[in-house]
Amino acid sequence: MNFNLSEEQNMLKDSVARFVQDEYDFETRRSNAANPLGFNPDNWQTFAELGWLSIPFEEAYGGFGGGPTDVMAVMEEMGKGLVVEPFVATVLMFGGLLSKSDNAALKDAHIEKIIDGSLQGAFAYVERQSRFELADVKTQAKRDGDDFVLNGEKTVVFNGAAANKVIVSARTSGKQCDEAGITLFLIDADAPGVQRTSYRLMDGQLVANIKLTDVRVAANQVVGEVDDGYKLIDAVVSDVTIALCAEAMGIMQKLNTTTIEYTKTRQQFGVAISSFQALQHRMVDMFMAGEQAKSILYRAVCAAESGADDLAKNIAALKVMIGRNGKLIGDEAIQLHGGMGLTDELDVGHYVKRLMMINTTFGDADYQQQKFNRLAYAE
Amino acid sequence: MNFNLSEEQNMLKDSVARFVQDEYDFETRRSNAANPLGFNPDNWQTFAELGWLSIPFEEAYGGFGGGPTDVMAVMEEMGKGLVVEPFVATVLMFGGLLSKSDNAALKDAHIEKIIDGSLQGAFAYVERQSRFELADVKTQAKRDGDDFVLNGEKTVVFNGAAANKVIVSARTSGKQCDEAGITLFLIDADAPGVQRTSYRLMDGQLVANIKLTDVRVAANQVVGEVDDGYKLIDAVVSDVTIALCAEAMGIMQKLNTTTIEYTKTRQQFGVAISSFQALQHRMVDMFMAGEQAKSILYRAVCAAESGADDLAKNIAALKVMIGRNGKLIGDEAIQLHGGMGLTDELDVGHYVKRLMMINTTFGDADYQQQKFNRLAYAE
Amino acid sequence: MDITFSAEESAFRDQVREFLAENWTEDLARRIRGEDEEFKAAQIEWQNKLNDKGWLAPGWPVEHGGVAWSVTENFIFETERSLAGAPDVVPFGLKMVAPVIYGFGNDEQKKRFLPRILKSQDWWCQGYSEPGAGSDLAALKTKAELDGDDYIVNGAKVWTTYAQYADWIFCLVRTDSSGKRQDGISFLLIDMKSPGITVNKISSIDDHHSLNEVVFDNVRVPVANRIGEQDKGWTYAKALLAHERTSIAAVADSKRRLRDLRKLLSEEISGGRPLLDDVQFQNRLSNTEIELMALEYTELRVLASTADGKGPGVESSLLKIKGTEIQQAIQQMYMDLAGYYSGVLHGDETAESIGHAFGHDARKAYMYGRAATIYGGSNEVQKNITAKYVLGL
Amino acid sequence: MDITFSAEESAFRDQVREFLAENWTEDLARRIRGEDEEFKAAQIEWQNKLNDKGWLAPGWPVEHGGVAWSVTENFIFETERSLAGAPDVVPFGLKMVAPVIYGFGNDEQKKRFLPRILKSQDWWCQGYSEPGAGSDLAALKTKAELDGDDYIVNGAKVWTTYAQYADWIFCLVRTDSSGKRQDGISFLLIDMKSPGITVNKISSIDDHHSLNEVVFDNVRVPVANRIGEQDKGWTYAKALLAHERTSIAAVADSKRRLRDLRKLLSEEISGGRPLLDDVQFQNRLSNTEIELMALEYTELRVLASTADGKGPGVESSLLKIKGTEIQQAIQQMYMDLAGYYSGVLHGDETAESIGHAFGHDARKAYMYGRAATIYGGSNEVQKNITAKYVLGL
Repeated sequence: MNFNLSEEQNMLKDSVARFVQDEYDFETRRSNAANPLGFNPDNWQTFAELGWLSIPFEEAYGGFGGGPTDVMAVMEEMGKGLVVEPFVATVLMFGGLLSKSDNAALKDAHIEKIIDGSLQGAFAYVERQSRFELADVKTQAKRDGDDFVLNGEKTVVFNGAAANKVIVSARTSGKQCDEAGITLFLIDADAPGVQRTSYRLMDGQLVANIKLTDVRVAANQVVGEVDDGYKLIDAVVSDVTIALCAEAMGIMQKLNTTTIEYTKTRQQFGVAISSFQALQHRMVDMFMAGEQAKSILYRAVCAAESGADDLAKNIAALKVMIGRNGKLIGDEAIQLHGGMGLTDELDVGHYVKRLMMINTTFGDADYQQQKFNRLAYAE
Repeated sequence: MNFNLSEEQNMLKDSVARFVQDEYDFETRRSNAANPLGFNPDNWQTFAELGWLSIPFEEAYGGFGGGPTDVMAVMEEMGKGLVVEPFVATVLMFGGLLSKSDNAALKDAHIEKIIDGSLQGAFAYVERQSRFELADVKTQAKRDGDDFVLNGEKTVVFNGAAANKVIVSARTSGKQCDEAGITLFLIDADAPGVQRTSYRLMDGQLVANIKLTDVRVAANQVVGEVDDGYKLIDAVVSDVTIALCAEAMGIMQKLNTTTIEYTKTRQQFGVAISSFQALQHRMVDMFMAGEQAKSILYRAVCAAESGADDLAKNIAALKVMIGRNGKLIGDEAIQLHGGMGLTDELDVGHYVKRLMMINTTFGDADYQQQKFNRLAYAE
Repeated sequence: MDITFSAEESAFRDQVREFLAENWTEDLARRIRGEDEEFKAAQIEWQNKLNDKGWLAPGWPVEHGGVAWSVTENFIFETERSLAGAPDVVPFGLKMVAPVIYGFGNDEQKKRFLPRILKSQDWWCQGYSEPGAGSDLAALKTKAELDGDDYIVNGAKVWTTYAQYADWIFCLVRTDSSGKRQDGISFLLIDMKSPGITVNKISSIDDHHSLNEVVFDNVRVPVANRIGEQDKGWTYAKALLAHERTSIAAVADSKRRLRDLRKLLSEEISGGRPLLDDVQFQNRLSNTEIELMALEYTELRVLASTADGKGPGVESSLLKIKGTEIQQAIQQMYMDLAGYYSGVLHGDETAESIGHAFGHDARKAYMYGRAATIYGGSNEVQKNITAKYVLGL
Repeated sequence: MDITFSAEESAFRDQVREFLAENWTEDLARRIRGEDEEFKAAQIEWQNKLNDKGWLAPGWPVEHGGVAWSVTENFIFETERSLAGAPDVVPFGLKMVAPVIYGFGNDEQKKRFLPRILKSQDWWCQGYSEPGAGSDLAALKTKAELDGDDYIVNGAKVWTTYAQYADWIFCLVRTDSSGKRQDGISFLLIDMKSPGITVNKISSIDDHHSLNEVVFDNVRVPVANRIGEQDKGWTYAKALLAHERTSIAAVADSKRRLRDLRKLLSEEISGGRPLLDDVQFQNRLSNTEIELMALEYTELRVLASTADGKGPGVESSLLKIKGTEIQQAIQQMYMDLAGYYSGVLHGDETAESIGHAFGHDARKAYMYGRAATIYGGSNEVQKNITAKYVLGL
């Protein structure tokens, strides 16, 4: 039993930490996010050169062959820097779907480009009505000769504005909320009939609604099996959930340190407010919330590494705790910063907003708790 | 709009307060509870002489004709004294069922005796399986000529050990959990076929399980209408819930004052622990919990006085808040008393235990919240 | 114990409903949700309608144009007003500086300022907090030095809401640094057009401009604009703080927000069922609704016990703490209901083009709502006050 | 990052399960739930079975009869032990005084006391807290004055668990009142049969006798029974406190309690449905289970990081706080599950005659459980420690 990173993993973690340290101070981050793409393309090239974009991919496709622990190491540091470059959307989601599929042609065609940084991808799974139900898919795909014709709208697509290629979940059979009958299609972002409306989320990322009107997709552009896309979605969402929680972990640590430091400098009633016992105990609660979140993250990563059969339960538990403890830490960080916590120029509010978006992604704490309940208590 | 007691109500409240002050110090209370009856019969006579036993009854039956506010005034003070005499069981529950029924003969025969203190009553509504469902009644009553024959077992009957007469809910028709088909029977506690097992609850009261084997009851001993007893039960439980919450209110106030006083005298690390800001803020939370509970009690009492149509919703809300805030205050009272809070000789633990039993009675906070949800949000 | 309305009170409620039906129009509601000048104009238009009716200034002395409502009438008006979705008045003039002026100002000042406040001809803002003096108000450093018939004011105020619209600012300034911190503070009324005043926008986490920094660089303020005695400003300001805390509780507005939330929950479908049927969400709703049902009566108890008009005292801390906790719980539920859309910033798009009606507004309300537990004396300070003055700790 | 068991570790787990299946019998379980002498005898019987197997004293130096388990082996044993429902050893001798004796005692003391502790021939209790010194341990006043080769001990200790069974008590006593409060404290081993010792029962809110007051009236204690140097007792005792806090967390026992609770919930019917189907109760269960899943790994992280045997440091405060919060949350759920029966005191009746299996025990556990957040350094003190030594506040 050990909770240590391998030497290789430590080096990886350090390289991300160093990048954030040297290239990603808060003002730079602000301008990166302000870029029309939603991130800084030069940074993306740096990621490619540093080999980060290859982490989760098999060696066979030029990947680093990394596992959950490697991804955690990277994401935790990216969280501390509030990195806006779409590592999750392009590498973990888009790339994850491809590498989990058994479609060699599609892998050959794209994974290399992801790794060298020349391809931006996105996964379009949300619909206006779907809320957090991954299987709630109204977008229709009808066979027409060797093609499929897609109609419908996907919303809040992460990296949807910058993506060259998009994997879209669409219904080829079954009812609106059936897990069976969902198929994944790889489409060009500028294919005829694709119309994008892009907008920003509070955490700075640029997303898009993607309207599909009679979009033709060749059958060989199906990722995974026809009607059987849900299996892939579920597997990738599990991986990405752990990754996002690792990012949140880094953010919580950052907020805790920042808050402690601030209370030591902020004077009220003639003393540093860090000397007020009531605030001390609340910062202890923040600390405990962070430590507990780290523990359950480690638990989920260990379960993923060993392919434990209660992995799904562990991931639901992780997402619940990241959501709840993240809220506690975020609320307290702003409150203890007082008026300063309300300003846009301070980074605290931005970390909190990112935590909030992570909580929402793939289902908030309440949603995940009901999932946990089903897994744990359903007779 | 006013939240004041009438002069008459203030006098009533003061008389109970004075009784507790003069006749009910904690050691006396201990011996009163230790009495084989579960209370001190001399006190009961005093209650009769002071007219308290007549409070809720109509003038026509020699009662004082008091309403929810009068009962609240009395119960709040009884709560402060942890009075064990069965005012609730005999006067409010047993007496309440009688006076809400339209059975003049039964009223004539018993209300007078309740008022003069010569009759102890109880209401047997709980069954082993029923949990908090008042309509979950398995005890059977079969017609046999002019009689009914009762078989079954009622459990945790308040004042069941001392009661001379017991009103029993039994099923005359319908399925186990139907509201229709429940009938209330007035029986002698020592009637043939009645077997009592009595035991104590942690709050000091003596209760009983009552086993009924072929117990014959004359049809004229039916309280209310055959098959229509639930209406009465529901009405009385509403009244008694408000009364118990008023008692809880008095207990919370007592616990808050006691805790504040203790922290001012208890020295640790060379100072009174009341000077620790973290504890101060927690005592403020206790205070706010008490004030909020008082407000929602007043709200429910006002709704009862005016017969508001959202009375049921107000009572559910009241019971939820009394349960939750009572737990917060009880937990903190023990915690802030430290080791002393764990001793039986200190009164704190006893107040907490009574709060816990009040929370459970008629359904705990969780149960009442689901009732509130049904009343408030069912489409 | 009696909360039933008298015939007169019921009649008054009908009157209020009628007034709102006539004057709180769709169009006005739309414009008041707008930005900057559109908002300002609409807000003033609304206040003028109230003033024409004579309902703008409850609590003010009648001789100055106030209306003498009973606690119940005030409760009725506030309830109906917010259930109709109509906004409260901007408090800085009507609720904050006016009581100080008619309470402690001289006749000259009353004549000069009160009528213009009633007619919403002057937009006021509040100059209390400073970079180094937040909840610890008495630590303020902005200095006013006497120079002939003027004070020369130097320093800075922060978190000044709506300073960008303001014609006047009422300030606490230090006129004497010897002695206790609460002493040596004076209460000045300052014309925002005075030379030497700069207003700097503070961008805040709600991506909306309401907060500002107001910098004073040798600003001349006539001694005639000082309220009461020099160095006694703290005592005048203190009287206001309780008022402020009470109004921050905003019980009636939370009732409306909960009612609207309930409707949205019944329309949002998750896994084929309306979210309102979700026990977990029902419990969050009722946790908040029950606290609010209690707080409504706590407020009534406080008001009833202070019906002499003196206004609430330390109990107002409880109202402020609970009221703001409830507001934030409601804001959180709107966010969780919005799901992915809770992050939406409209930018060049609109609710229609993005396809979600309230996500953008929910985020704004949530983010702006973080301030409620901080301003008006942070909730931590409210607890200190309660511990000391109510519990005697 | 790896938690999978090696082949050896899996084999060890099977060994533990086998041992428990053979030695933790129904009959022993029944007697250990008994009162007074029956409990004491059964507890000793159980500890002797562990000792015969050589598993009684993990962490002890092997030369003294300890067993050198890895963090993982220790985790495996504790998990299996508590899932089987077997109790922990009584800590006072084996886990609390023994480490002090083999850590700081002289050879004479080691030879004299350690073997008898291993054989459970001496029942120990802990003499730390005093009426005036609870969480503030260093305020203790019990005095020991040198008189020839003896100390004369006067004073009183409180909250002494199982003193009524004890043959020996280890005490912190004041041997010097000048200087810092932590100085001048000595660590004495005192024979409970010494003249001048009185044990007074403290009735506690769980209506069960575990707590006592131990009064010392001119009790003679040979200097030979002092651990280490005079006036240095605090440093020896401190080493223990972290140990104590860690074991109070009792993660493995909470896992069993949750598992059993889940079963009871599936059997309790409310309104025709098992209570386990109730979303509200499910959420309370999962709130606690998720915290526990995390705490289990927090404990492993702490143990792994201190596998050098030095034992945990300040991180143990977190384990104590969270562990006891979880225990109390579980106790509360048992109470709420029991409903009306959560109040039951058996008295002359039994679970059978009253008709409820666990109400009486749930109440006992709940009431006794109140102590967990108070003893071993109250959770408030744990937060102070964490704030100071972990967060540097």
